[in-house]
Amino acid sequence: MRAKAPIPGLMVPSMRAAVIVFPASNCDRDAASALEELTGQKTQMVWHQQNELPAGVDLVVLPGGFSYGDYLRTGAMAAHSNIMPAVRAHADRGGAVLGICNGFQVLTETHMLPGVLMRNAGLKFVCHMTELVVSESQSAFTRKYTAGQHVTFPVAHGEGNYTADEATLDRLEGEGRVAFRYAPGHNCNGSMRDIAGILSEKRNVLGLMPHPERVCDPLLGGTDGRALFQSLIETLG
Amino acid sequence: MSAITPELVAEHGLSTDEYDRILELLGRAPNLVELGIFSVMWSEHCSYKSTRVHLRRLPTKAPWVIQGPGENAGVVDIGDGDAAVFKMESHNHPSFIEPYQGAATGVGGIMRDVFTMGARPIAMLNALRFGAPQHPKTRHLVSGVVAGIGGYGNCMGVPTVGGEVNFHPSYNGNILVNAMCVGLARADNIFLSAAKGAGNPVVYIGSKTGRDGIHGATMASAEFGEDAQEKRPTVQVGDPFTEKLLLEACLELMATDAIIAIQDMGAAGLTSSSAEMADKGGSGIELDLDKVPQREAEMTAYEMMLSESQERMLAVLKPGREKQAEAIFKKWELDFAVIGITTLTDRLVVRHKGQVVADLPVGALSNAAPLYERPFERRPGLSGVPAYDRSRPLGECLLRLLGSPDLCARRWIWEQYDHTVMNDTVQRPGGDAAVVRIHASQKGLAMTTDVTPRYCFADPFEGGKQAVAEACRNLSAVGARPLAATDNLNFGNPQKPQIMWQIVAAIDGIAEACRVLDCPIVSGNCSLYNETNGEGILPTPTIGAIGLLSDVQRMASVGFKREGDVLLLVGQTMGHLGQSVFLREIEGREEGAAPPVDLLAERTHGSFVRELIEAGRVDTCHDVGDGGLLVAVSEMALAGGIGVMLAPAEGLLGPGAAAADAVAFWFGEDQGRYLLSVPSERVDAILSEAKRRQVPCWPIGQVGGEQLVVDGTKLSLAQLRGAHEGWFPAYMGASELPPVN
Amino acid sequence: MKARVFVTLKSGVLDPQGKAIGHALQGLGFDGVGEVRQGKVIDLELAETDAAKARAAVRQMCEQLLANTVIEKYEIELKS
Amino acid sequence: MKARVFVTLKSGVLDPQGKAIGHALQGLGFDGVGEVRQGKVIDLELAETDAAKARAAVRQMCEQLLANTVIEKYEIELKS
Ligand SMILES: Nc1ncnc2c1ncn2[C@@H]1O[C@H](COP(=O)(O)OP(=O)(O)O)[C@@H](O)[C@H]1O
Ligand SMILES: [Mg+2]
Repeated sequence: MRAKAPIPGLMVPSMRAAVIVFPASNCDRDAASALEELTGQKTQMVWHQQNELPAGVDLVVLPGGFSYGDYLRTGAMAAHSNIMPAVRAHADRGGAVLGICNGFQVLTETHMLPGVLMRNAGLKFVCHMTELVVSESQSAFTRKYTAGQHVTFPVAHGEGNYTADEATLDRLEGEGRVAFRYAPGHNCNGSMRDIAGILSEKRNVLGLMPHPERVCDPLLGGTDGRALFQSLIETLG
Repeated sequence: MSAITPELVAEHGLSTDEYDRILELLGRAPNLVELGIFSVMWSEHCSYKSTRVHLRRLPTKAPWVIQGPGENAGVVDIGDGDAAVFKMESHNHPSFIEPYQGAATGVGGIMRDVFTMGARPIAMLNALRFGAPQHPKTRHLVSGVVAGIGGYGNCMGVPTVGGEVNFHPSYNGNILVNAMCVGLARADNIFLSAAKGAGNPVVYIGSKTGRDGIHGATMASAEFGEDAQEKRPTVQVGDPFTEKLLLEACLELMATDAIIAIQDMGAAGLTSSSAEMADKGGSGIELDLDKVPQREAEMTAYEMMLSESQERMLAVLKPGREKQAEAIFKKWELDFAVIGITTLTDRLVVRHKGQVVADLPVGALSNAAPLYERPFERRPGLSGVPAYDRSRPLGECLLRLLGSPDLCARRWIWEQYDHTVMNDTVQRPGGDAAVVRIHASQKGLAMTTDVTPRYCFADPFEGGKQAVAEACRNLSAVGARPLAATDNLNFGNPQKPQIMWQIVAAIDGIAEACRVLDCPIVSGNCSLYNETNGEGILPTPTIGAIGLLSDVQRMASVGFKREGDVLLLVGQTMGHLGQSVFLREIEGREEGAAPPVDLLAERTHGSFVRELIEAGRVDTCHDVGDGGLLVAVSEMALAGGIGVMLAPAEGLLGPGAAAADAVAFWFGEDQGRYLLSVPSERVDAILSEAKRRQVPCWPIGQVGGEQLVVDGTKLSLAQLRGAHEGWFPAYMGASELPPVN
Repeated sequence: MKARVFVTLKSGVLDPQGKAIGHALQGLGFDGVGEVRQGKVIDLELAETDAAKARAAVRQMCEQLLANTVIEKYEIELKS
Repeated sequence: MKARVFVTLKSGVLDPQGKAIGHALQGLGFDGVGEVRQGKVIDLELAETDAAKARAAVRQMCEQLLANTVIEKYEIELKS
């Protein structure tokens, strides 16, 4: 990968990020380059067979893709990878974990986040820009957004239909853990209560179906995703 | 081993003459394994026996061409040490039999062709032709093919960024699925398939071998009959997960210097990959089938040699590098086995259970394969100016055209494809050409697939020209310089002189256009015998072309961007309605001459437009294609969400055109035309430059408002959008089948 | 009447899912797992009360929709 | 020994796929089809010959991997 200078005018951040690579992850590079562009620092790529995270990592990203071909259930096999105990331990220590798309599916399969992501209600893969509402700005991931703000991120998934029992949903809402919702009329997969992304109890784990890393460059159709990474940089840097 | 009977020979798709030739070459009768090997190597699919003599007429060279036809994919230099590697391939028959898996494995196959050259795939396109929408099978085929393409490509993490779709009854029993892959490599690290040198290990990588698609290669060359349903061969099932691992593992191995040659196992898997590698390297190969990783018990030599199991590669390594390579494939959890060695002889020797089961001269399989100059029957192109109703109301016609199966929006399709993964898609589906940025650079590759089968039917020569011209036009319209093309020639039975003429004339048309437009053919694929019960498909020589943008910031797109812009029309309008969509959809007839293609005009108009875009003077451009001017204008309005007031000057219908009439002006399909939307203060300079370069160019309207206004007719954007976006979801919404998996 | 339909890949047809599941089970330390194949099970509630008629109808459903008979086979189980 | 595992959605969990199949069957003219649910069937070959041990092992496989017990239930059938 050719090196790219960080965006001028940004503070020099020191957040260190690692992206986990599962077999058939395919947004790993996208996440890494979005992070590199914003932090100006090399992102560590961590192979799923490793047992430990690199020392000093602040943020662990579980990227999008089709880990293990999405066979059996999305995220099911990746949840049992060698690296996952280390990711869980990192989260237990309060470290930040961001699961995007397939990464979100892995997080639910490990029960680091509640609920499941079922097949899209329309039964088809959907790839398009989607309007979201930031429902919660009180988190390391969303502090640079304002609550209620509308943002546009792309979705690209076949199984993003967020499903949980009523009690779980009530609890998520009651505790302010629904980070992103599909804006009215934009629920592209049938998710309950329009949920697009949720936080863990300790608010240091975020899983979301839409792809913030694909909207960090104006040439790609927007920059609404930047604030998510900048929130992390500000918090963890 | 069983004796070779005439029936057995016929079942292998070999003619008696061909079999006699085998006897002569060998000086003995082949055994069954050898017969199987000959049958696939001499099939139309592998040997191009009907087309080879004609394909030689295609221009294949240019200073920027690194690798022309003959390898797994073509390679062109795109500067800074980067190379673009691309090819298109058909998976027509398998997709008709099993649309999901057929299309999926088509995608997998073309990707392997590209990454076997050392390139990482960066974009996919798909050119699809289905039967009439009302045909009972069509909806199921559309749904399965689209799901299959998405299922494989999405999992691979390669964006599917473009393509085309047509519906026509001639494809009722014979759909076309042409997939194109574009990859990125370093120009100094391209891998070829020549197994040079003796004593080098031959290694097998990827998935295990099963009894998949045995006879696939011969099937791809056989005409369908009524009983196609019964004779269903085992179709291959794709495993994109394994392919993704194979891709990463191959690229990792390619970063070492362990490889001498590598080739994917496509049609006729082990047979064609080993024979072709030996042939190109001028060496022999010995294979030991006992070492081949096998999925099923008791596989015979015949089955292993002819299996078309997917996600497999064959490589020749430098001696002593086996361990290093094996470690890489172990890491990616793929099968790896040394299954043979290259030799000094010119023979392909196959052993199984200690016996030699085949021993053939490599040359007999390749060079000595039959080559036919099949007779063809020259036929002049259709002619005549069709009659039509000149008083048709424009607005009503426009709405019907925008909502017709061939012109309506393809959103239903491309939204099932991940078209933004890899973070470089700077122009998404829906425009003229897709544009993919070269990662972490300013450069971009534009890509498109084009052909207008109804023109090719009316006049294969003009139609061949038109396919290339339209591809180049789509590239120029985004501001890219056309670099090179790949051709996927889909035709009926070449043993019929009328069909052979279509092939010969289309190739001549393509060749001439490629020459004039400086766009050599660097790879291609032929799919013949696309017939059902003796009825051929419309001749469909699909052209896939790529172009280069030096700065993706200066790229044009189709949507109107500013109120107040002036809409300029580039190119001559003659009101050509022969073979137009208007004639078919509104008048209910398919007749007349195909629109003539003036290649020199294409060239000048193309450079004029492209240079304006490159100079940053134009950012909004659309070529005028199917459906004509009014359809193209509507597409610009819809993409930008801004209306337009059309007011062309009198007399824009060119000299020689029939009496000026609105229908011909707005719906004629004259070639070589573009629409530009330009801020008013730039118009004069552009017009005078056009004049200086002798490019016809006129203002025809002004951008603004929320309506399209033409000749006193007003249509709201919402009305246009309803028509354009409505057809596909409504048609597919009535789907009787949920997606396959 | 209830019908349960099993739709599985014909033998010999590659089953990428089954393969991956087998692999994953091995990785989890389950020894002695041989071939794994994955299929679909479809449960239907039927108004029909006659078993023979129900079976015939379900067979038709399989041929027309539930199974992709190019690569899949099916079995039908009825329970009343 | 062979094991067949059925993984199906717990009752109450919405099954869009089953619904789509039901809808499609109706569209094809099959009357009297009530609720349709789709699940998975996983066939395993096991080296284990003791039924009780085999069942215990398969139950573990289900809990750990084959089913997501948040929404799915499973049944195990053994055949020797
Ligand atoms: N099968 C497909 N997959 C992806 N994109 C498609 C497909 N078919 C058409 N498109 C896209 O829809 C747009 C319109 O297609 P088309 O009318 O064929 O364009 P043009 O007339 O410029 O060649 C293009 O951007 C094309 O890439
Ligand atoms: Mg175009």
